[in-house]
Amino acid sequence: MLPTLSTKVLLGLLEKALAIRRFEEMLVKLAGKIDVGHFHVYVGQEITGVAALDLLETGDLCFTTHRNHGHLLARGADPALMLAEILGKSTGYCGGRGGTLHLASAQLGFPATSAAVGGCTPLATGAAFGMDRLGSDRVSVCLFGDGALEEGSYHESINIAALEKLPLIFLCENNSLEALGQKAGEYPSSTLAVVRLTDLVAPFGVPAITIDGCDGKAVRDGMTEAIDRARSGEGPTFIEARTVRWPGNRPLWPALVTGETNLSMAWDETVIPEEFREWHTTQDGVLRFVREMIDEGHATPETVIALDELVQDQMRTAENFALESPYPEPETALDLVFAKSGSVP
Amino acid sequence: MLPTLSTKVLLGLLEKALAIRRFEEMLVKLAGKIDVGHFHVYVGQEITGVAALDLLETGDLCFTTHRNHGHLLARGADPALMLAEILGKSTGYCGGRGGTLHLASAQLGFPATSAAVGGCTPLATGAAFGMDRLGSDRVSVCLFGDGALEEGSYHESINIAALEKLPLIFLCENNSLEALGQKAGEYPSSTLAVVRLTDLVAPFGVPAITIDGCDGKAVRDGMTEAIDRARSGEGPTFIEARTVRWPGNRPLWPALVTGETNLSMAWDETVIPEEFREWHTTQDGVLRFVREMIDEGHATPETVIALDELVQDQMRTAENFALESPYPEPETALDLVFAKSGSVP
Amino acid sequence: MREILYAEALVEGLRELLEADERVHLMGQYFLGLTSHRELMADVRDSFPGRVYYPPIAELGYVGAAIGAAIAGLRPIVDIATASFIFQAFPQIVNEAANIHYMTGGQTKVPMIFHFNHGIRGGGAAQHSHSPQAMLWNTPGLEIMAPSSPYDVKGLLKTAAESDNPTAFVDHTRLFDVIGPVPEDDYMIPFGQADIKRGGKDITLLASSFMVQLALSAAETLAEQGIDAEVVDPRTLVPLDEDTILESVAKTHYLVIVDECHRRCGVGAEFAALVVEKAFSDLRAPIVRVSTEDVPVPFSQTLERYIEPTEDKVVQAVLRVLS
Amino acid sequence: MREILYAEALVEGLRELLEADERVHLMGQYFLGLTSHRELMADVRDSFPGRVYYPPIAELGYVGAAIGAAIAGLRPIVDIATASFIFQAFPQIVNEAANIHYMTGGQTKVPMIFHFNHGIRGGGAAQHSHSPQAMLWNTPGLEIMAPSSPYDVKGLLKTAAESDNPTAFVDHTRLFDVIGPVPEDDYMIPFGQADIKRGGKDITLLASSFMVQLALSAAETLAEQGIDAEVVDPRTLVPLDEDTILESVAKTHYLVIVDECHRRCGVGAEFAALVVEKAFSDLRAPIVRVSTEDVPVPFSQTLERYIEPTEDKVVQAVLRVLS
Ligand SMILES: Cc1ncc(C[n+]2csc(CCOP(=O)(O)OP(=O)(O)O)c2C)c(N)n1
Ligand SMILES: Cc1ncc(C[n+]2csc(CCOP(=O)(O)OP(=O)(O)O)c2C)c(N)n1
Ligand SMILES: [Mg+2]
Ligand SMILES: [Mg+2]
Repeated sequence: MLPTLSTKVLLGLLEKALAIRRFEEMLVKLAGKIDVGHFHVYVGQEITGVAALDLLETGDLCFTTHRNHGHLLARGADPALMLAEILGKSTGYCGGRGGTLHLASAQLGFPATSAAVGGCTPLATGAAFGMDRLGSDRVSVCLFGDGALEEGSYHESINIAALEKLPLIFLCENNSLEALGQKAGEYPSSTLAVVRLTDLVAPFGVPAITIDGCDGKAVRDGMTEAIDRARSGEGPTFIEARTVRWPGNRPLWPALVTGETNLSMAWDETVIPEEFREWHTTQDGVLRFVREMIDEGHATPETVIALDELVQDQMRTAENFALESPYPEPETALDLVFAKSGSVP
Repeated sequence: MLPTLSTKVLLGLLEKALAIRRFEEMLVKLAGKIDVGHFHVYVGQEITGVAALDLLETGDLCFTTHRNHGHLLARGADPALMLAEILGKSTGYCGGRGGTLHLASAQLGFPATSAAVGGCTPLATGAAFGMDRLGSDRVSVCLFGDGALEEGSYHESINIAALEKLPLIFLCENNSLEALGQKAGEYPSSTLAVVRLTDLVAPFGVPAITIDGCDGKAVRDGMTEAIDRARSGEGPTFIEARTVRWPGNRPLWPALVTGETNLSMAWDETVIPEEFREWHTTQDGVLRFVREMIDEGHATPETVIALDELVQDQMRTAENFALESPYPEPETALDLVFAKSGSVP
Repeated sequence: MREILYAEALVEGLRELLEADERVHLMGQYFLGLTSHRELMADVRDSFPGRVYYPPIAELGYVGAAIGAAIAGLRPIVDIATASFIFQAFPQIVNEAANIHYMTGGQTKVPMIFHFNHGIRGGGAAQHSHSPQAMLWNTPGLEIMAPSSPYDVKGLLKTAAESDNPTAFVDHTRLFDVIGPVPEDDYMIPFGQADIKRGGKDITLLASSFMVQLALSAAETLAEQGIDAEVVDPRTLVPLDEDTILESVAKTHYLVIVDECHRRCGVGAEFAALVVEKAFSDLRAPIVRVSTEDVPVPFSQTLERYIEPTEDKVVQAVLRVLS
Repeated sequence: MREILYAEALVEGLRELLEADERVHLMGQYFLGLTSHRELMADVRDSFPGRVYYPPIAELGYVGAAIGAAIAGLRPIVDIATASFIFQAFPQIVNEAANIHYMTGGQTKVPMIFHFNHGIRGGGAAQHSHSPQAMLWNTPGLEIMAPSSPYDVKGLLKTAAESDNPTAFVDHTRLFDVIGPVPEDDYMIPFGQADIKRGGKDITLLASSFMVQLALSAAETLAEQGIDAEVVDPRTLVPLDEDTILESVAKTHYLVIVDECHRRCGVGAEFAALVVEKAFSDLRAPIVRVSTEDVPVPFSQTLERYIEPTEDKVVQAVLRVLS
């Protein structure tokens, strides 16, 4: 369902969801032309990121993973600076030092992005610890995949968060629903022995819910409650947002196996290609959002197409900007190991 | 309650429990006279170790911790070789290389003892993995304190054990029941946000029980079931054995605050000193075992005293042996870094 | 002799070990990383059902489990994939595996191999480009092999598998495409025997793992300039063949070290310290290290290139030392 | 000037930091280990309610949390107690804290200190006796202080607390009883300034942390034999004051390094490599390292003594170098 919001706000969310989709498509296409290296895309999870992070305020901090593109865009990142970073250009968010694995924008509330699975959990917990001790009412959001639950760092982090009632939201994006175990009604990810991820959380006394990550309203409601709880000092919340992995993410290197998204699939089922019919009809959050917008009178196919063109334009601009940007000067590689401060001459 | 066993077998168990108690008392006394360094004693937990490990067979492996003395003695370790090791003598089980923290006897089924909290969990899990893959019907026992549940290694290990249905028993000795946590300024204590330790285990689908660690029958029954399950390929079991920390273990360095155990406290309440009345009456497993043996006609105060004297004699012999044993030759410090094998000339 | 790829030699070694001994099991499967050769591993998996374990994303747990399994009699070869993930397993590798034989007074053996792909692979950025071999060398109780050729990888792997000690298999994805002679017949390379990869008389280039390839191309370039460089590859760091290194320096009198670790306390530091301690009087000039600059590894290719050892940097270092 | 114990100077420093800045918080409390001085920390805890956090036994989690807290604006001083437990936190220290400023292109700072007691404390055996500073020095992005006196510990701590970088505070329980002058007034010691702990002209002894004390007593013994040793204490490894070290060697022409790390790739290896690279022509003899032997640390006192650096070993090394 759609979140209960004005048309204008909903269109804003849709624009961000489209921006993510088109950004990732642009990137996958680009990777077919030039060597972009290994990267991970957020296709299929857009509604989770957009609906959840829209609720954050300035100063709230997010700690994300290797699959971070959508998260930054959801908080308003400039696709040009993002792509520039992914291409290792000096104009990128991190001056080309981080790349796709470590996209960070302190200003947007992404102070440090870890590509070590389970790396972000202690960091996010610590940020919440800091906010708590500093008496701030900001919250910390830990964004991670189901795989991170297999790392011991999760276990240690949730214990600390629970004991200290930290202002923290664990937003676990479980994109492994098509995994073998899950299909057999057993394990939700390939290598975790628990039947429901939230069962792992319950013992710590941390409220935990499972939601459909493509359901804008469910995501927004769950996140609203979690943020309220965090801001009012009641401690952490765990949200499992379930999505089904985009077929283009199943190979080791992302591939546009479903082609570039044809938005008319949202209102015209006949254009959906047979091969990925199920995914597009039930699991493609962006199409579903569009469909719901149209059904509830917030948009028409025409307004959606117009919005999409705007977004695609933006992506073309971003691509040109990034491609034309220079690489950093080699010698600057030696800079920025340390923040300049009292102790370093 | 007492396990349902013949008098002879029960007397065997009692002898081992007494051996542990007297060994630790001897050690604490010795530490008052010579510098023994830091060590951890098993007083108060004897019945858990003795009743649980008695069920193991040759080839079953145990992985224990800094609090290992009782475990080795429960599987028949020679107190003389134990004390020699604790004193760093060449005659000790590890030739003086391990000391109290790393008492190991491969022959007795203690191949490697880790003093890193949470160190033994992956090792024990791996031993079970090895047994499973080698098609052996041996089991692996992971002996650890409640504190080890705070380490991520526990989380990673139980997941592996559950997924692979390994022949493994997690025997968690929770001796922190009275602890107010480190907030009270005490050293080791449980800092875990879960109310019942077994709640942590349930999500993995691993059977988990909580038992009174001073109840010989409960320990034996729980362990019997766990071993059966392991040997028949049904996977791991988690047992929480609860004991109340011996008052002598509350200071940082163990101290004989309750004096040397006067076994007549088992049959004559009046000799129990007021200060530690509660602990001795309800939480001292050894006294309770003696009381039950007498109540059920397996022993008389006289036979118990006689047994105890035998044990105390053994400890005196052990002490003499250990004190008189030589320190290792200094130059031998360079040996045994590597097992001699093909690759090392 | 037939010539095959490094990746093929590695996989052939694994296969033969799996065939020869039922106790050999693989734990983890990214031996060939994300490279195009990874299909070779898929074949191994299919050929040995039940002998290749797919662990959770839990390096501490499953590497620790490999150690425990080795104690129980298995001969696990555990793969950590990218070397940077080894830090998760450090408590088990550094504080358990390395210590167990010693601290049990020799009672217990830990016959296992842990494999990882170290170093700069191109665009790995700060969190996927570590060279942890110096840290492991600072941890007594581990054997360390660091092959640089198809012949060496297979021969050293065979020896490692016979060892009763925990052995680090320091590997590098940039070696996978190196081609070279590998006998069809079974063979082993003893640990602790350095290999002179190229004889020379003017200067010694001391390098291990992928850096040997770099040193070899630098030597070719130098040859064109009339400088005859000897390339010494210790092949194993533990045990280390000090003699071959010292003899080479005694002959050439000059030493440049090529090492992909960060400079401070890297493998190159130990090489330099060793030589200045044991062959001081043979030296006629400072020992220069070509190492990765002491900065986290940056993502961007221009930056990465600037901080990593390159053939050109080796050539320049040699010219500086000889001038 | 008043003379106080090292343990007192350390705790005084912590207290003053807590008093001066509300953002300073302690996470963990075993700064003084299990020594008799630990009561001093209990007092700190009582004086600053809510500012001293007692973490679970979860070094990865709580050290990582300190890093996150620093990012959010706290100035945590986190205690890992025995250095061997730092391996649990390596993924967060080595792969997060050290990299964050660099890989964000300078956007984010990690102003935190992590403290641990390293080395051989007597009977710690293999799993409680590590000296991980070489591994940390091989990790660019960390500042490293390794004080050796009451004056230094307080002055360096003050500077570390002002730093916006993650700083390793390499500490040693065997220093706690060292007594020395400490001003009543506030003072700071800049990082990157070595201290000549004893002037001398015949040979340089280069040492850090507790090894400085060892070097100083060896120097006294040597003085009786007419050998005038200079003891150079870099005080911080990152940044390193290379100049003072090189100047001392330029003056004395001889160098013995005293280092508690295991020899291979230890801190001593870097010192040796540095000097042979930058001051080769000043050297008149091999550089000798007195380090912990490359074996896991044994429990028994006779064995422990045999493998650790001792005053006598330093004296012997000097005599060997000068002969
Ligand atoms: C510590 C560590 N181990 C292994 C990896 C390799 N790795 C990268 S992504 C990934 C899978 C992560 O799964 P999940 O957390 O569910 O995220 P998803 O990619 O599904 O969004 C793995 C194992 C890593 N980056 N870090
Ligand atoms: C990794 C690690 N962190 C910290 C310690 C210090 N330490 C030794 S014993 C102990 C408490 C352990 O509690 P528990 O596991 O319940 O065992 P108990 O002593 O209560 O039997 C701690 C924190 C350690 N040995 N290893
Ligand atoms: Mg996933
Ligand atoms: Mg306990």
